[in-house]
Amino acid sequence: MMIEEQFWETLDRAALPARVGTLAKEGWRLVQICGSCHEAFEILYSFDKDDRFLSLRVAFSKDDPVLPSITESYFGAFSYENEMQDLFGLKLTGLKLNFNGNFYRLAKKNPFLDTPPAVAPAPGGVSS
Amino acid sequence: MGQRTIIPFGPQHPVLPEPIHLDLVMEDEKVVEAIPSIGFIHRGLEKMAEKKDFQEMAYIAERICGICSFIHSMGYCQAIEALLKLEIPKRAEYLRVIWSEMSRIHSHLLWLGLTADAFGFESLFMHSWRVREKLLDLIEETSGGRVIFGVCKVGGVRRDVDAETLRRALEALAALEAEYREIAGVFSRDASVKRRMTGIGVLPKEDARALGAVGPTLRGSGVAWDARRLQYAVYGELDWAPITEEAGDCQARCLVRIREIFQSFDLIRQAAGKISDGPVAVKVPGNPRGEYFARLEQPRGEVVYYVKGNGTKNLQRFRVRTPTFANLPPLLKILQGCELSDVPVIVLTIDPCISCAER
Amino acid sequence: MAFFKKSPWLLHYDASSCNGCDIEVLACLTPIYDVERFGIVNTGNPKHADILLITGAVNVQNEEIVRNLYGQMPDPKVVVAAGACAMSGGVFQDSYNVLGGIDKVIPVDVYVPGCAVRPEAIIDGVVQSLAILERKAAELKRRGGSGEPEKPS
Amino acid sequence: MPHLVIAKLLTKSAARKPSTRLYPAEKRAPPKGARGRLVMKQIETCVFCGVCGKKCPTRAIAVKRTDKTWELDRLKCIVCGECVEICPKDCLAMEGEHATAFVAKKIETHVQKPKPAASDPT
Repeated sequence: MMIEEQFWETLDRAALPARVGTLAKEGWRLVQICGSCHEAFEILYSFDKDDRFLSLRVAFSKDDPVLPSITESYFGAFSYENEMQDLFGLKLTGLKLNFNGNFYRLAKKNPFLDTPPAVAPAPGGVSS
Repeated sequence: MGQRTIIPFGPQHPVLPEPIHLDLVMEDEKVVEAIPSIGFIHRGLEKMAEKKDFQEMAYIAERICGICSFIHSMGYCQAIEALLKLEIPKRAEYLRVIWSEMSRIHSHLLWLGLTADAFGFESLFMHSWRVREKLLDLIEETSGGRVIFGVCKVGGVRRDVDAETLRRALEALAALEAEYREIAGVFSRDASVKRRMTGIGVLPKEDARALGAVGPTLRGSGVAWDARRLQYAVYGELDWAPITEEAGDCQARCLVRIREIFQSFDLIRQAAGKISDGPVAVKVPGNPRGEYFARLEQPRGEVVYYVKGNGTKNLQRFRVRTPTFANLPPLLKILQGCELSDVPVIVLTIDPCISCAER
Repeated sequence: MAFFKKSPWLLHYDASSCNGCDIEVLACLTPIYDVERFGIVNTGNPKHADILLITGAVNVQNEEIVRNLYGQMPDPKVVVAAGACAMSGGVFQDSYNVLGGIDKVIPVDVYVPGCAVRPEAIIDGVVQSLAILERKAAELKRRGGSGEPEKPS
Repeated sequence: MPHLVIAKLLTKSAARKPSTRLYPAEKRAPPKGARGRLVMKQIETCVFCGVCGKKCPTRAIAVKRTDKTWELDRLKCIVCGECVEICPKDCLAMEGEHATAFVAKKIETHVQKPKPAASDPT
């Protein structure tokens, strides 16, 4: 069994677009963007270049669900970012192709926002 | 400048086996822009990992998609095994490789058939699926299921394949390969097939890389990236190299798949030759803790599983980035500037798997 | 096997299925199973169809489309739910986005079990639905119906 | 001639007998070990431990110890075979033959007959 070596970097969301811009110039390929939300938002951006796998970790509070988009550097990120917008109720700024929360039409608004075992949705929720 | 019209395409459409909706912005016969709207198959199964036992999740992971089912469960299990630092038996690794190559052949044959149907070559469609059925019989004989294999579990595989069955399967595969060779010849040499695919839907190398294309869509544009190069399971012990084509058009993507089927036949033979006796599963110790990205090569391209566990039997986060999700932006790029009548063929050449994409 | 009075036409729709059942439905049309020998034709147009074959667990986005397709089909019509998801939601029954079963949306006449359903099981299901179709046709004739879609009340 | 590439394939298949399986008329024996349908093989030996129900990913099995009943909701069963593997008394079996379609929803119930108490000499 091969366990791939994976590299991590933690950075602030304000520094994200610049860092991603550098990666794009260096020729890294965007592999995936993964959002998760437990105590706080944690967004992972993964890139790949010459078999090197690098993930950027961006964490921020639930009270301030705003994130800069990286579609300036990687247009292909629009699908991930629209998905996060729908599932987590995040607000992406500078998103190039914005579905405004209509990428998925869901039975429940922002289903990934509430963490188990807390079943009841937060009062007020996140407005669209 | 002509007048612009928007033509809705899908979700229920004769050429689409699955529901996806595209708004095609047209200028006469030319597509100016394509805007997808998805969500018809969104089942929210990533969220289910928080409620289900991590071993039970293997069944759900397998049902992300019924076409690439085996590799989905294999990828999920590999991710969990990496968290548990679990060394699984060699025989199980080889069986996993054999099954995943079988599922690659079955998926590519399915794709060849659907593509032939999309450009109106009915008899070629039927022949591709006729050959595919023989492979499904083999899959059923070795794994017990036709499309949902249900054999992969955390810690190994659920059933062994005895030597006699394996020998018979190899014989049948050899016969199958001979039959497939004839069909492959039609796809690569027939004039009417060429006319529908050559020079259509070109994706240049730079665009493929920049837009994050994966799988045959990426390799058809000349980039030699195949996640099997990471040498997961026993791919490191087998002799193979990623297949690429330079042209970047529909024909190139088709040729990549055609050659990959031959490669898969070869990989199965190699794996069956090297397989050793032994157990096929180990006991699972404890619960997963930590986080890991497992990357595998699906028939449609690289797939990424992210798992995060906190030491309980439920995962904290399970995320799948499926190949079709990554291939959507390149598809929109290819569709720009094509003719309306080419849209079905172009959409099919990225081998869209909507249930994968939306999970 | 009895002869059918009509050649039933079939409309297949994937309502949030995993594809496993869908490719088996397609497999029914190809040489090995070949349902066309029963006169069954897979059509893309709901107004031509007698049998609606649905796979998948139906989510909110698909609900309206399933209703639409069903509503557009002329009477008599039969609905076949193929696969564990279409019958009950299957493995996805606990998910937030799944309604869990076609019968939550439209009335289902025949259930075909399996995950994924085997083509043989689909043929069984379609054959059973034909008997129901003939019964419904007779019923309609007795009532003097015209085969027009029922107006939603 | 690139136009006649398929000709060879077509002549061959015209000469061959049709590859269609005439399903309802001729039934193919499913391969050994195929997962077709779950059956309760022997309710007599069941101890109603309920492990099958707990392991079932779709909760298709309900075991009632007090009534000595074992119920299967075939609507939910995904024929994974987990219950067959786990059963300590080997009561369950996976048959190769697929489950046939049905018209009315029902739950398959198996009830264990009460054992004759006095007739057992051991």
